[in-house]
Amino acid sequence: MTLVLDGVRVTHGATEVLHGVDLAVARDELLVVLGPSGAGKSTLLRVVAGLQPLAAGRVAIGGRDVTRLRPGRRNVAMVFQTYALFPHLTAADNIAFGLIVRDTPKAEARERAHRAATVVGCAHLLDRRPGQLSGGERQRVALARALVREPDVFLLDEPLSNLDAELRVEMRAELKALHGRVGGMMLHVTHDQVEALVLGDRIAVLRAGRIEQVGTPDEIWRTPATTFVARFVGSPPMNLLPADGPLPGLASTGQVIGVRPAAVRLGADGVAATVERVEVVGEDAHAYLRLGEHPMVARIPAADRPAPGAQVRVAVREADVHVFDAVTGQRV
Amino acid sequence: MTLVLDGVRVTHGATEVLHGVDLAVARDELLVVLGPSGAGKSTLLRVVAGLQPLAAGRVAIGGRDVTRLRPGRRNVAMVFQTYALFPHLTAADNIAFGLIVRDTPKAEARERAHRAATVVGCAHLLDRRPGQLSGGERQRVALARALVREPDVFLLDEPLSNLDAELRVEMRAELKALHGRVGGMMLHVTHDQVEALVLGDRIAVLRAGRIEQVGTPDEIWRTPATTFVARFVGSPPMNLLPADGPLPGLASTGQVIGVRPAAVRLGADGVAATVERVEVVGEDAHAYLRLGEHPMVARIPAADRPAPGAQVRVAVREADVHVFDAVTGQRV
Amino acid sequence: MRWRSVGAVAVVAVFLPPLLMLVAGSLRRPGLPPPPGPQLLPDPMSAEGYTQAVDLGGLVRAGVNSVVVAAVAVPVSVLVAALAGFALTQLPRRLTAVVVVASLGALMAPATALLVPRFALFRTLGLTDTLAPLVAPALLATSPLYPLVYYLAFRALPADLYDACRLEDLSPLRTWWRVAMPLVRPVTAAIAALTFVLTWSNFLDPLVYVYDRDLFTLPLALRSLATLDPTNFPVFLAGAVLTTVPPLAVFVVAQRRFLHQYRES
Amino acid sequence: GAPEPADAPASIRLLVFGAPEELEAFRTLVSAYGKAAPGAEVQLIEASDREDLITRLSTSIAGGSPPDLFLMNYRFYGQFAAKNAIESLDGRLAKSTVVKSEDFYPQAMGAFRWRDQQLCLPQNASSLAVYYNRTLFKKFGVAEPKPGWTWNDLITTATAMTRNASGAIVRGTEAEGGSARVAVYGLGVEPVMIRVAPFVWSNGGQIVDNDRKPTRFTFDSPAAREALRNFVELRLAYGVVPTDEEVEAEDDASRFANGRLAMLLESRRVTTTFRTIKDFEWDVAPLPTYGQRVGILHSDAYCITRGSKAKDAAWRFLEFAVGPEGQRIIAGTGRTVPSNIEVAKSSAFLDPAQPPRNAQVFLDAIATVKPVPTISTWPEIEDVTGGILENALYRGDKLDDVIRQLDEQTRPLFARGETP
Amino acid sequence: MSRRQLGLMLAPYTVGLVLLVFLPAAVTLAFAFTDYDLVQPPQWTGTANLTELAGDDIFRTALVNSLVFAAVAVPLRLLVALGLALLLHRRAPGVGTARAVAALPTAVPEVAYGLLWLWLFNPLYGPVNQLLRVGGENGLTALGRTPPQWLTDPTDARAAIVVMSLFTIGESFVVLLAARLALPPEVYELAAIEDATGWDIFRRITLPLIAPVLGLLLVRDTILSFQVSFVPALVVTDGGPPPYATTYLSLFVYRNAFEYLRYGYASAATLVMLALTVVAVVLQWRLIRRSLGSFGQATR
Ligand SMILES: Nc1ncnc2c1ncn2[C@@H]1O[C@H](COP(=O)(O)OP(=O)(O)OP(=O)(O)O)[C@@H](O)[C@H]1O
Ligand SMILES: Nc1ncnc2c1ncn2[C@@H]1O[C@H](COP(=O)(O)OP(=O)(O)OP(=O)(O)O)[C@@H](O)[C@H]1O
Ligand SMILES: [Mg+2]
Ligand SMILES: [Mg+2]
Repeated sequence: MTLVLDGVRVTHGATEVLHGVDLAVARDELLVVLGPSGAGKSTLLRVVAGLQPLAAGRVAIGGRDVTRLRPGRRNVAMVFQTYALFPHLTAADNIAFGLIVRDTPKAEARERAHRAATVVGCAHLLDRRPGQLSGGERQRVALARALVREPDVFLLDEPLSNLDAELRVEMRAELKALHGRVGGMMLHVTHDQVEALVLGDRIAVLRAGRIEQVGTPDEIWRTPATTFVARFVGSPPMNLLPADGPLPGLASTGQVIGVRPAAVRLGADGVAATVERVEVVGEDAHAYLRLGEHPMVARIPAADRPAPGAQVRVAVREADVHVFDAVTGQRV
Repeated sequence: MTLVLDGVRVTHGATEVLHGVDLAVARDELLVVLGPSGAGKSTLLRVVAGLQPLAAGRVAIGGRDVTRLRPGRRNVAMVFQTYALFPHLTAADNIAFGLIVRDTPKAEARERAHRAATVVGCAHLLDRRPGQLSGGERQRVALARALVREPDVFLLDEPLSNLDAELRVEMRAELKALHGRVGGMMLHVTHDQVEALVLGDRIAVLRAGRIEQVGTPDEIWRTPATTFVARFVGSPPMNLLPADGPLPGLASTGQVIGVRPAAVRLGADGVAATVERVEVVGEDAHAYLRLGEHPMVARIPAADRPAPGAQVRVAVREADVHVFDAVTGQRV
Repeated sequence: MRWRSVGAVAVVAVFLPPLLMLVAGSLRRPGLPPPPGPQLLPDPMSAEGYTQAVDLGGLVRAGVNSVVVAAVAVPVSVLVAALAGFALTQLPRRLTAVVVVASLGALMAPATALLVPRFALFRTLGLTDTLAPLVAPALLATSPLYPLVYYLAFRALPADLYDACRLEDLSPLRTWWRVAMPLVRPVTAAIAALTFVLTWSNFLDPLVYVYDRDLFTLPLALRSLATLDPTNFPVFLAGAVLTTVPPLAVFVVAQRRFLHQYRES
Repeated sequence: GAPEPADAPASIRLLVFGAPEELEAFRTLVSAYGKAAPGAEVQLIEASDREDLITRLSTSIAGGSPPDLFLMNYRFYGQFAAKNAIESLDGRLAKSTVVKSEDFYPQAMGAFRWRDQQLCLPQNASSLAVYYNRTLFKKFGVAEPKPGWTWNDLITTATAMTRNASGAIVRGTEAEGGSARVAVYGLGVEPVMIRVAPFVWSNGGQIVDNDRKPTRFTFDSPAAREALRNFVELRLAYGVVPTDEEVEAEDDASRFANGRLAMLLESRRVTTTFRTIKDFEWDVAPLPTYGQRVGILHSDAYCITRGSKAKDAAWRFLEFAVGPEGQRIIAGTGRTVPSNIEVAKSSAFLDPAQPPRNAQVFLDAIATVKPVPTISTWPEIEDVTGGILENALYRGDKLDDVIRQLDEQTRPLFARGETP
Repeated sequence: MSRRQLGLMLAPYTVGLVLLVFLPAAVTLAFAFTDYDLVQPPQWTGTANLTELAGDDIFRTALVNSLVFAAVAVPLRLLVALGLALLLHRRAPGVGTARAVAALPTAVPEVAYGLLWLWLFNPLYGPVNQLLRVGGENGLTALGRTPPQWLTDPTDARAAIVVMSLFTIGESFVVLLAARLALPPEVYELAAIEDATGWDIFRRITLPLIAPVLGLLLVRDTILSFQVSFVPALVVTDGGPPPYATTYLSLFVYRNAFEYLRYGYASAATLVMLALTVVAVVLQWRLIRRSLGSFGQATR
C-alpha cells in the first residue's frame, strides 16, 4: 500500500496553489508535511482526499489510480483544520459517524467511539455538542473521529495545534503508537517542527506550492537541501550569513553560511558581537546578537547567558557550518 | 492603568467554568495565560472583554469598575480563537473595521490597516476575503485587526497557534516590540510554553477554572507552585517520582520529587534504567527511560543519545530537585 | 455533475410548460373558437390580445400603480423583516419566544377575517381609496414568515462575529447593517423577491380598499379581464402574461443572488 | 334622509360590475352626465363580477364608507333591503320632475318594492328568450321557432338540430365519448332555478308555496314536477344539450357564437357579444310554453345606500340614468332592455339595423314576466339549488331525490330569510 | 441603550402585528358570538353560531375537504420544495435556469394563475388532457381510459386543486435553497470522505441542519393550506363540482361573510378554522421538538 502524487497541480481561479507536486508515501509510513502558512499543505491533503479537483497530475493509492475516484471510495480519514464537526450531533455521534453510515452495529459503533475518545482524552465530553466544547476539546473530537476507523490513509491537518504542550506530547506518543498498531499511511500536517521531527518517518517540506525537500527528520535536520528548509526547521531558525560576512573563510564568495543557534559558541575567542536581547526558555536562553550589521542567534544554557548590551565573542566550528549557494539557496 | 479581576465566577448552565478567579495585571504588563484545553482561558478573556456575563465577581480596568460596562466601552481589542473575521469584507476592510466604525478618515484607516498588516506579514493579502485565505493567513489578519487600534487592553486568544515556527518566532518578537512601543496591557492566551516563557512579563497558569500560579517566567520555571504547573511548563514535562521511588533520599515520605528532563544526567553512576524510546529533536534528544516501574524522560544532546533498549545509569543533582506534597501537589 | 443537470432539465420540463401554455394562449387571435388539438404555437398567431388587454384592462395605469406600491412596500417590508429578525436574535430568549409564537399566530389569521376590521381602521385613518392600505402590509413584513426566516438566518451566523462587533462598540443597528445584512444577502434576495411577488399579486386588498379605477393595481385590472367571454380568453391570457412578466424578471434576477455565499473563517 | 347642507359634496360614487365592454357603457353614461350636469362628479367603482360587487358593498357598508349608489339585480338586493341598507326613493320620486313611476315597466318596479317602499329604480327589464342560429336552421332545413311554440316544439326542434360533423341527426346520449361526435347541439341551457322557473309557471305550477312569503319549494306538485322532469331529461333522455364536460370546456354562449349550438336560452345580456358575430345570422324567439305564456324577469336597479353622505347628488344622477337620456345611452350598448317604457319602444332599443331583428320579442315578453321571490336569502338558495339541478341534469339523479333535496336543503334558508 | 435600540428595531413589526393582525382578528373573532350582517349592528347571540355550524352539512363538507387537502397537499408540497432545493443547490449546467423556472409559477399572480389552470384543465381542449390523450383514440388515453374529468368529477377536481398547488412551491423552495446554501461545506466534505450515501447525508446531516427552517415551513404551509385553496377553488372550480367537492373552509367563510352577509356565522367558522390550525401546529411543533432535541438551543 503506497500513496503516489504525480505532477499534481491545483489552481484557484488564476492563482496556482500547487505547482506540480510529486510525492511518494511508502507503506505504513508516517509522513509529516511541514511548511509555512499558505504553502498549500491543506490543499495537498484535500487533493489526496479527493476533495480538491486537480488542474493536472495523478493520485494513486495502493497502485490504483484514484484521480477520478470519489472521496468516499478512497478509504481515507481526515481531520480538518477547521474540525468540520457536525454541529447538531453530540461528540459521541460525531465520532461514530463514519461507522454508522457504514452500517456498523450501534453497540459496536458506540464502543469504538468510546475507545477512540479515550485515546484522545475526550471520553468525558461525549454527550456534549460542538457548541459546548472549547477549541482544544473540539480538536480532540475531530481527531477521535478520524482515528475510529481503519482507513488506508490518515490525513491529519494540524490535529494538535490547539492542544497544550503536555497533551500534545501525550497525543504525539498516542498517534505514533496508534500508527504503529494499525499501520496505514499517515499524512500529518503541522507547523510544529518538534512535532515534525519527533513524529515523522519522513518529512516533506512544502514552500509556496512546491516541495523543497523530502527526507527523514535526521536528513532534514543535518542536511537541509535549501536555505529555506534550513531556516524553517529549527527554533530559533538557523543563522544565515554571507560567505564574506563576519565569519570569513568558511565558504567561497557567492555562497551563504548557515549555522544553527546551538552551534554558536560564546567564549573568549572569535568575532566580536553585541548582545541585543536575551530570551530565556527554561534551561535554555536565546541570545540575539549583532555582528557588525549581521544579526545572529545563539542558543546557550540559561545559566551562562550574557546580559543584554554585553560584548561577547562568537566562534563556530567548521563541522557545524552548512554552505548554500547564495543565488539558488541550494545546499552546496 | 491596571486590570483587576476579583472573585470572577462563570457558569454555563450547571457547569461552573471559572471558580472565582482573582488576577491583577499591572500597567503595561504582558501577561500570558497558560493552561490546558478547556481550562477556561478563552472564557477568562471574554470576561475581560465583557462578552461573558458573570455569575459573581468584579472586573476593574484602570481602577474603574467595568463589570457592568458594555464591551464597546471597555476599550479592549481582541483576537478571537476562531478569528471571527467578517466573511464579506476583504482583509483590508476587516483590519480597518474598528477604525472605520469609529469614523476615522478613510485614508488614515487604510494607512493604519496597511501598517498593521505589514507588521504581521499579510500586506500582500489585503484584497482577499477570508474565504480565500489559509488558516494562518486568517490568523494574521485577525491579529492585525486587533493591533490596528490602541486599546487599553489587548486580548489575544492563541493568536499564533496556526503559524509556522519561523513566523511564530518572528511574530513573537513583533508582539513584544509592539507591546513595548504602544504599551497597554496584554493578555495573551497560548498553549505554547516557549511562547509563554519568552513573551510573558508574567504567566498565569490556569487549571480547570482556577489559577494555579501567577509569576514571572523565571519563577514559574524555577519554582513551580504545584506539580501541575511543574509538568505543564516544560517540554518534555518534568518527571515526577514518589519520594520512596527509584531516587530515594531526596525527599521524605508523602512527598513527590520533580526533576526536569534536562536535569537528568545519564552517565556511569546512579540508578540503573532501561532506554525505552529516543526522540531526536535537532540537536537534542529525548530519552524515555524506565526506572523499575517508573517512567522518566531525559533531555540530552542528540550526539550523546543511547540506543533504545540500552541500559544506562541515571543521576540527579540535589539542586535540580523540586519537592511537592504528594497529596496536595503543593510545592514544599 | 451530470445527473444534476438531467434533474435540472426535468424540473424545467415540468415547471415551464404551464407558463409556455400561458404565453401560447395569449398569442391566439381573440374571438376564435378553441383549437381542436394541442397547439404549441397558435395558428394564426396574433398580438391582438395584448393590445386589447392593455386597452380594455387599463393595464398601463394599473401597471404604474402596481409599480408604485411595490416600490414602497418591498423595501419597507424587507427592512421591517430584517430589523425584526435581527432584534430577535439579540433580545432575551423569552421575549423572542413570544414574538415567534405571535408571528406564527399571525400567519394563521386568514385574510378574509381581517378585511372588514382593517377597512374600518383605514377609514378611520382616512386612508381608504388611496394606495396606503396596499402598502400597509409592509409594516408586517408582508408575511410574518419573513422576520422568522431572517431570525433563523441571523441566528446561524457565528456568535463570535456579533461579539467582535460588540467589542468595537457597534450599536445593534450598525452591527445589523454592516455585518449581519451583508452576510445574509441570499436571504435578502430571496425575501425581496418573495415580498415583491406577494405584493404584486395581492388581489383581495385592492378589491376591498380601492375604489378609484385610477388606483387599480394589475391583479384587479386582470380580474376584470377575466370576466370577458371565453372566446376572448387570449385577451385575458395576454393580460396575465403582462402582469406576470415583472415578477418573473425579479425572480430571475434575484435567484442569481441566492447562490452567492461568503464562506466564513 | 335628512336634508343635506347646501355645500354637500357634489361628487358621488357609483358601484357597478361587468365585463370591460359593459363597464365602458357606464363610463359613457357617466361622462354624458358630466356634460348634462356641469360640476357634478361621478366616480365609477368598477367591480368585475357580482361576487366582487357584493364583497365591496358589504365591507364598505360595514367599514362605514359605502358608495352612494349601486346597481344590483332584484334577486340579490333583498339581503340589503332586509338589512335596511337601502334608502327609500318614494319621497324623491314623488317630487321628481325628470322621472315618474309610470315611466317604468311596473313588473320591474314591483320587483324593487320592499315593504311598500320603492327602494331602487330599475335600469332594465329584460327577460329570457331563445337565441337561435338562423343560418344553421336554414342549412338543415328546420323550421325556425316562432311565437306560440311549445315545449314539445322545443324538444323536436332541438332534436332535429343536434347533428354530427357530416350533418346527420344524432342523439348525444350514447355512452363514453360517443357524445363527442356531436358537432352541433340543439339547445343550450343552464341548469339553474331561474331557467327552470318559467317552465314551471307556464305549466301552471308554482316553484314556491307562497310568492310573497315563501317557506319551501313546491316541486312535488304535479305541474312543477312535470316541468322539472322534462327539463332534466334534456341531457340524458334526449341528448340535445352538451354534456357537463363540454360545457366546462366551452360555455354555451361561446359555443353558440362559434356556430355549434342551434339555440340558446339566455337573457338580453349576451346580445352585446353576439353582435360581434359575423359568420352567421341569428335572431331571438320567445320562450316556448306549456300553454300559459309566462316569462321570467331579469332586472337590475340603481339603489342609494342609506349610509350615503350625498343622497341628493346620487338621486340627481339616478334620475339621469333611468331618465330618457341615460336609458338611451345604455340601450345603445344592446346590453339591456330599457326599463323606461318610452325608450324601450324607441329606435334606441328597436334599432332594425342591429341584430336581433326580432327585438320586439323582449318587449312582448314583459307583459307576462314574473319575478322569483325577493327573499333575503335568495342568493344562498340559488347556490344550493344550482348544485342539485346540475347533478340532476348531467348525472341523472332520481327525480324524487332531486325534489326532496331541493325542498330539504332550502327549507332552513327560507326560514331564515326576510321577505318584503 | 442598545436594548432600547433593539426594541426600536422590533417596533415596526410588532406595531404591524398588533394593528394589522391581532386587533382585526380579535374584532372578527368577537363577531363569532354575534349575529352580524355587516350592515346592521351586531347582536349578541352567544354560541348560537357554533351550534348552527355543528349541524351545517356544507360546513362539515368544507371542513373535511380542508383537512384532506392539508393532509395531502402539505407533505407533497414540502417534499417537492425540499427535493428541488437539494437537487438545485449546486451549480451545474442548467441548474440556474431550473431554479428560476421552478420559482416562476409562484410569481404568477393568483388570479392569473387560477385562470391559467382553468384553461389547462379544460376537459376537452385543455393541454393537460390533450397530452393525456396522446396515443389514445376516440378521446381516450393511451391506456384506453377516459382522461380525468378535472372540473366535473368531485375526486378529480380535488386532485386538480392539489396539482395546482404543487406548482406554487416557489416560496418554500427558495427559503430551503437559501438555507441549504448556508450550511458549511466542510461538513459535507467530511461526509464525502466517509462515503456516506446520499440518503445518509440527507438523513443525518442535511435534514437535521435545516430542520428548523423545514419545521417553520411545515407549520406555515399547514397554516396556509387552509387559505391557499381559496383562490383556486373560487376561480377554477367555484366550490364545485356539486355537491361542494372543492368548497374549502376558506371559500365557505368568504361566501358566508361577503356574499350571504352572514359575517357572524363566518366568523364562527373562522374561529373553528383557527382552532384547528392551532391544534395542527401544536402537534407538529411537538413532533419537531422531539425530533430536534435541544439542538435548537445549542446552535446559539
Ligand atoms: N478559494 C481560494 N481562492 C484563492 N486562493 C485560495 C483559495 N483557497 C486557498 N487559497 C490560497 O491557496 C494557498 C494555499 O492554501 P492552503 O489552505 O493549502 O494553505 P496551508 O498550507 O494549509 O496554510 P495554513 O497552514 O495557514 O493552513 C494560500 O495562499 C491561500 O491563500
Ligand atoms: N456553552 C457551553 N456550555 C457548556 N460548557 C461550555 C460552554 N462553553 C464552554 N464550555 C466549557 O467551558 C470550559 C472552558 O471553555 P474555554 O473555551 O474557556 O476553554 P479554553 O481554556 O479556551 O480551551 P481551549 O484551549 O481548548 O480553547 C470548557 O470545559 C468547555 O467545555
Ligand atoms: Mg491549512
Ligand atoms: Mg479557548
